[in-house]
Amino acid sequence: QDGERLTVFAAASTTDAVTEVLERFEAETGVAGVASFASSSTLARQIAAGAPADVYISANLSWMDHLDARKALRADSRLGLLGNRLVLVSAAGSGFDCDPGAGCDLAAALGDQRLAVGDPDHVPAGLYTKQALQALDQWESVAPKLAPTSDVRAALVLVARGETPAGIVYATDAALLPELRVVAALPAGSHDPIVYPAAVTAESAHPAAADFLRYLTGPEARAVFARHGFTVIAPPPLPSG
Amino acid sequence: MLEISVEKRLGALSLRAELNCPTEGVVALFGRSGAGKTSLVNMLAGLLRPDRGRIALRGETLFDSAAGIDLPPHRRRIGYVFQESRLFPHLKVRDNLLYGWRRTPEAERPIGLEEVVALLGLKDLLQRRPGALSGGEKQRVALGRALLANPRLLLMDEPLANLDQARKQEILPFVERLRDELRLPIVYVSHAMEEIVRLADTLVLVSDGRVVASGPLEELTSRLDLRPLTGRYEAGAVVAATLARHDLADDLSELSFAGGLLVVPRLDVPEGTALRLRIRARDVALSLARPEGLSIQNIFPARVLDLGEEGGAQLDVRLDVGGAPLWARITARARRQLDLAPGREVYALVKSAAIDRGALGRPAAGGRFLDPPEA
Amino acid sequence: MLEISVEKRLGALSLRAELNCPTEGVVALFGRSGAGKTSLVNMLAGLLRPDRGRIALRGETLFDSAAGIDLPPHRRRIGYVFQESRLFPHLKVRDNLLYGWRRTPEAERPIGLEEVVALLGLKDLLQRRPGALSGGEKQRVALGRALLANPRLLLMDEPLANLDQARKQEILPFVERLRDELRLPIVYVSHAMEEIVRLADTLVLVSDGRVVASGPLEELTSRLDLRPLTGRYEAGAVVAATLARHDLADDLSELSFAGGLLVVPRLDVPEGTALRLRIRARDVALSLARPEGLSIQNIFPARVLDLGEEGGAQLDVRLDVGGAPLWARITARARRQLDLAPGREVYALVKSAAIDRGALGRPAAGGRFLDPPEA
Amino acid sequence: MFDLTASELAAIELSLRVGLWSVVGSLLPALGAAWLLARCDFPGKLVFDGLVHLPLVVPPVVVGYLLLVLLGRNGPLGQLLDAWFGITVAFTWRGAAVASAVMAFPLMVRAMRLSLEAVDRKLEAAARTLGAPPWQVFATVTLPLMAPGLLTAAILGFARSLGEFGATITFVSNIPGETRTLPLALYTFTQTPDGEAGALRLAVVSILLALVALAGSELLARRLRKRMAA
Amino acid sequence: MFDLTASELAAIELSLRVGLWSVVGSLLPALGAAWLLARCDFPGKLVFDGLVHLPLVVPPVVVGYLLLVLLGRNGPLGQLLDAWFGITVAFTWRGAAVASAVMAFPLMVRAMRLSLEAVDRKLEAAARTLGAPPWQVFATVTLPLMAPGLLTAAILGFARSLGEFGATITFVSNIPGETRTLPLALYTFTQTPDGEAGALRLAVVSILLALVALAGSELLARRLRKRMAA
Ligand SMILES: Nc1ncnc2c1ncn2[C@@H]1O[C@H](COP(=O)(O)OP(=O)(O)OP(=O)(O)O)[C@@H](O)[C@H]1O
Ligand SMILES: Nc1ncnc2c1ncn2[C@@H]1O[C@H](COP(=O)(O)OP(=O)(O)OP(=O)(O)O)[C@@H](O)[C@H]1O
Ligand code: MOO
Ligand SMILES: [Mg+2]
Ligand SMILES: [Mg+2]
Repeated sequence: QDGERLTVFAAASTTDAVTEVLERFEAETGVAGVASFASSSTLARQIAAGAPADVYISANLSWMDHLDARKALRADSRLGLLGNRLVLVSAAGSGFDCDPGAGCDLAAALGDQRLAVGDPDHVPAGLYTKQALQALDQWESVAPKLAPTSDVRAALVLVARGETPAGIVYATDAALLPELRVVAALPAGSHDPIVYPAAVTAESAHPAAADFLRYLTGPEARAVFARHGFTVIAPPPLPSG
Repeated sequence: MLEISVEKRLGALSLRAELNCPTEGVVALFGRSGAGKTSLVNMLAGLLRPDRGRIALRGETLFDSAAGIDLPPHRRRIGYVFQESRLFPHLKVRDNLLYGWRRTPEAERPIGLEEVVALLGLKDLLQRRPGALSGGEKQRVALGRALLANPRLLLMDEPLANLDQARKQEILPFVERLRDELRLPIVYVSHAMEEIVRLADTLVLVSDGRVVASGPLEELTSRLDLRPLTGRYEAGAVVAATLARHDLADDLSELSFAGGLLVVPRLDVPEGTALRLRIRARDVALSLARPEGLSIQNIFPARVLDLGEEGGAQLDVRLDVGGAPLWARITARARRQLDLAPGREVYALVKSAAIDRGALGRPAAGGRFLDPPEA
Repeated sequence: MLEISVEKRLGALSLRAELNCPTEGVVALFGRSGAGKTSLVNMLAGLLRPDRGRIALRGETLFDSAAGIDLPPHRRRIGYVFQESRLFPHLKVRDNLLYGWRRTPEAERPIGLEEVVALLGLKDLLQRRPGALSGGEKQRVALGRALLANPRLLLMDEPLANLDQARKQEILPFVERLRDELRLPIVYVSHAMEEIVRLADTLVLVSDGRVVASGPLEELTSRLDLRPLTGRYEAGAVVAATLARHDLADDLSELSFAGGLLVVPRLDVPEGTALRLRIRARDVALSLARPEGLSIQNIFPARVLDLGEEGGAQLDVRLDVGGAPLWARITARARRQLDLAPGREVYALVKSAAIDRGALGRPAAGGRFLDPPEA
Repeated sequence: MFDLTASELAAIELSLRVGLWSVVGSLLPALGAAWLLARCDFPGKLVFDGLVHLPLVVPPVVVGYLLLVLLGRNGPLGQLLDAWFGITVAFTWRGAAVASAVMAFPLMVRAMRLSLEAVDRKLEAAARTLGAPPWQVFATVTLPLMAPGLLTAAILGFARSLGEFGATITFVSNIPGETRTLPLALYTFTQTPDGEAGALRLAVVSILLALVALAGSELLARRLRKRMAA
Repeated sequence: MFDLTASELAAIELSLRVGLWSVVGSLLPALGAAWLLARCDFPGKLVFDGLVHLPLVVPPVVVGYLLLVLLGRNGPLGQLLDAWFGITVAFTWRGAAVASAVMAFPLMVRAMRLSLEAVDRKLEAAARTLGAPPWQVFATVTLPLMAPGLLTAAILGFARSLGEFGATITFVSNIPGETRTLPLALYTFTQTPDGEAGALRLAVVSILLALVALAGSELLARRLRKRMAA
């Protein structure tokens, strides 16, 4: 069956978008596909252990590098697929307001409360947040007030429930919960560009794997990703043939 | 006075017991397995709640369904010695003994640890754990534990059933001491007629959840209509006697009773002690003339009072021996041969060897009261 | 022949037993609690492994530490009836009964379910679960279950200890039937001398992990030196007799034995039946002249053979009654008064009422062998 | 609320299958471990007891990772299984069952051990004197007497399996129709906007399933016990 | 390998503290639940039994989420706790202890219930006839007799706490020094490509801790039992 179904391992934060893209791909090409969503690290380890994945979409450069170094990716298939932005969110009804990019002292705005973020030790969104706050010279003051979570979703829940007055997440994540309000976007230049890389795995024998990777950069997929808040940074595919 | 009038549905058995009996000495409950003895005793202790009825002890109502009274077990001051001893395995013997004592107001502690330890011979056991005791030792500790809680009534539910003969003999004298020295009223459940005969003053026969009969032990055990319940265990007469003299040469004791001097193997009590003797009907033979040259030592002139129901091979003859009662069991054929009839003068032959310690009971002599005697 | 020579350390007790006894009839193990009876029986069954020694049954070695033989319990074909019955609670009575039978090769099934059901009166119980049985019923089922496994020897470890008198009386006849009708050799452990006397042919006295004495029951119970172990339970003589005649009018039976005719309350066996009577020493009195007008029915001319050890209030006199042995227990004083000495002619007075069913044993008459008799 | 979609139904079906097989598959090993712990004395018993408890003590993700290392396609045991029996557990529902089984193992062993310790060894001795060799004693006496405990162990294992998330997703990933069990489907819902309702629905379903299983087993165990005692 | 860093030592210390308090804090409620299940009959007992088992059945993350909803700053119970006692559990080690306690609850109740059911009620009756009112009977007879079971429950709870991950991270997040317990620190290691060595180190530490606790309790329980039986 694995030979027939295209299996995509995709970072959990892309769940919605990738599911939709897969459906469209199937509608267009007749190739059925399934996706396994988990944290990028889990998926990377599984691919390293021989998981039957054809395509890997990671939210995390280092895990893609990890697989690259182990020759677990099909040579030259890797591409930087998606981009994202960091935003400061708060609960819809809260009065929290602060734009660190505009010089607002985030630590002061938090008071004795905490800031929900992906764990800056390993969650990509957290790593970028740390870079941004360092660039904005606020890291020292905010670091002791973090509530680091294991995935973005958990951070969102904290904010939505008012456990923390604010959180820093990807723009795409902010859409997950309707109870959230984007307070401010962090300056794009304050951190490395956010990149979701994608690649075909070395073990993949599926004839459509490369096609799917190419499809991801195509116009239909671009539209879907855009609708979910991603920017597609990969260049559109060359006309095939 | 102990008044019981209760009803209780227990699985297939519907217990419905009426009982009024004195709370002096030992009241024995006897009946076959499943008759409801334990259930009855549990109701007394407050461990089992009757469906309906009333229980009163010395005028105090312990339970009354109509009046909505149900004194909880820990306020009844009724001691309980169970068949399985139920010592607390996590406490040393000493702490087991003191468990109830510590919960008794100081003013109401008639006896202390030392006394009970001395009474029951527990000195060497105090620091041990129940797990390291033999069955007999366990029961002695359980007895002591119950005593130290200052009960006004002691329940004993087949306390010796799990013990072998030797252990039984080890415990019985202690129970007798409670009865005689502490004058503690005891309700004693047993299957073993020999224990009951040795200990009890009052017998309560329980059958199928009913109290079938209750009254003085001697009376009930000699009632022929109750024989199916009391068992083949021999009827007999109880005779009050005093230890007149020890005959050290022959190792005998002479007991004086209304009918004369009775000779028995030497008893370990001082001269002058008042005793209660049980002489079983089957150990008494009759003779028309005073026999000579017989090994039987005890020969008393007697008058036939009446003769028991006939219809079997044997019958019991009630005798008057100088004012004391005596029973003799003889065959119907012997009755015919001797032409026995009420009023006839005969000789009663009592084999001394047939009087054993088990037939001895000492009426309470002195001793202290754990509770004021009944009004 | 049952040969045991084992050593085993058991906590504080070091068991070291030597025993050779016939495997016919009932071998009773008697001894106080903790003496090692159960341990001994468990070794026989293979449930407890001796540290050293040898056990052989009818020439077959079951265990031999030197030879490295240890037949596992399921290959020993030794039935075992435990004190607590140990019925399988998840199986109906019927399946309990058949548990061992199904594991016996067809050729070696001497009896079937119907037979055992009839023998033990289990018909109404077959579809019930053990939980719904009374104690007596449980033991009957346990007995049947052991029988159906076709044992060549049956062990019974205090099988009646947990039962009341009535239940005991309910079971004992069944054990007698095994002994008499099936001729199944039985090793019977009991504390109750009355059971042992009723059932056993051979008595083994166990004390402190040692076999102190073993031999015919009558011999051991009348040996004065063993009295501390056998207990005060009366010594007596065992007499072979035949039921001569029933006297329906007086409801008596006359038994003929070497000494003459003995009259007892009517027995429920046909005339001509061979019987074994036990006459306790304490129920026999002596007279120098033939007494007249006495209620005692059984009076036999006898010759004094010898007199037991003196030193107490009482002593036992061994008599010869027309060739049969008889014991009389009298006081030392009576002995002096009657001037008894070996060779003296006297009359032995046996109170008929003192001979009860418990003193009766039928020597095995007919019946089938579960196993070929010993070579 | 209970209009379950096809993929939700698939997750439920899968969870039931995984739970069932994880219980079935671990019954024997758990019984063996319980036997060793209850009946045998051997050097290292305490360590063995500790090992049995490992899945309780270590975070599920770590257990999943260890399983991946051992039983993955390239793992030593995984390769053996493949070569000898042609069984692949990695990234299949079988693997999910293995993960559940491992996580439930300590609970099952514990329940079985207790019930084994409660079996009256005197009844076993009785069976031996009736001619039953040891294995028959086990099959006809010990096992039936343990029945309530076995039942408890099975249901406990099944219930635990219904909640197993970390080890499963780490070991066999989150592949719809193959390894996306109820808890994984629930997780996936939480990763999508508007997934709340779906997540709640699945949470309720899994709680109901577990309650039914627990209550059913409790009632059955009571019956079994009563039958043996009454 | 056992050169633990300061932050790892902090995680270990924290885990021990959390484990200890989670056990201490849940002893009484677990005892109460065990009592209800073992000794009382009431309508809805099966449902109550099911509720007690919930944390076993539901994915830990869901439990963490529920805790957040109930005990968070804005949760109804959380606000009560804050207003009445000034206690904040959200984002504190206390919250981690609560999460552990909840996850361990079913195991502890189970162990206590079994030991409570094994207490001979005849001994309690005996104590009553000796003048002890019910609460004294409980304190002086029931509880001491349950001791081995209580010990087992405590250690089981502690061991479970050493492995608790999902509920903790969801409820109180992963704050170094405050809520980053051993499993969370371990998890953090597993999330970085070169974290294996650190993960392994911490896994070994937590296994050792659990083994020591389990073995110690086993030995102690054996002693207790022997003292009471011998
Ligand atoms: N809780 C109960 N539920 C149902 N039946 C009960 C209960 N308690 C006792 N019984 C039944 O009531 C009857 C009387 O029991 P009880 O224990 O009082 O008898 P007993 O005379 O003490 O018997 P034994 O001599 O065997 O101790 C028995 O048939 C028993 O099965
Ligand atoms: N497994 C064991 N470990 C230690 N001691 C034991 C063991 N089994 C038996 N004993 C001890 O060996 C002695 C003999 O026990 P056994 O059960 O054989 O005696 P018994 O004669 O059958 O006693 P009872 O009449 O009470 O049944 C006892 O003191 C007992 O405590
Ligand atoms: O999608 Mo991630 O790897 O949980 O940030
Ligand atoms: Mg009773
Ligand atoms: Mg024994």
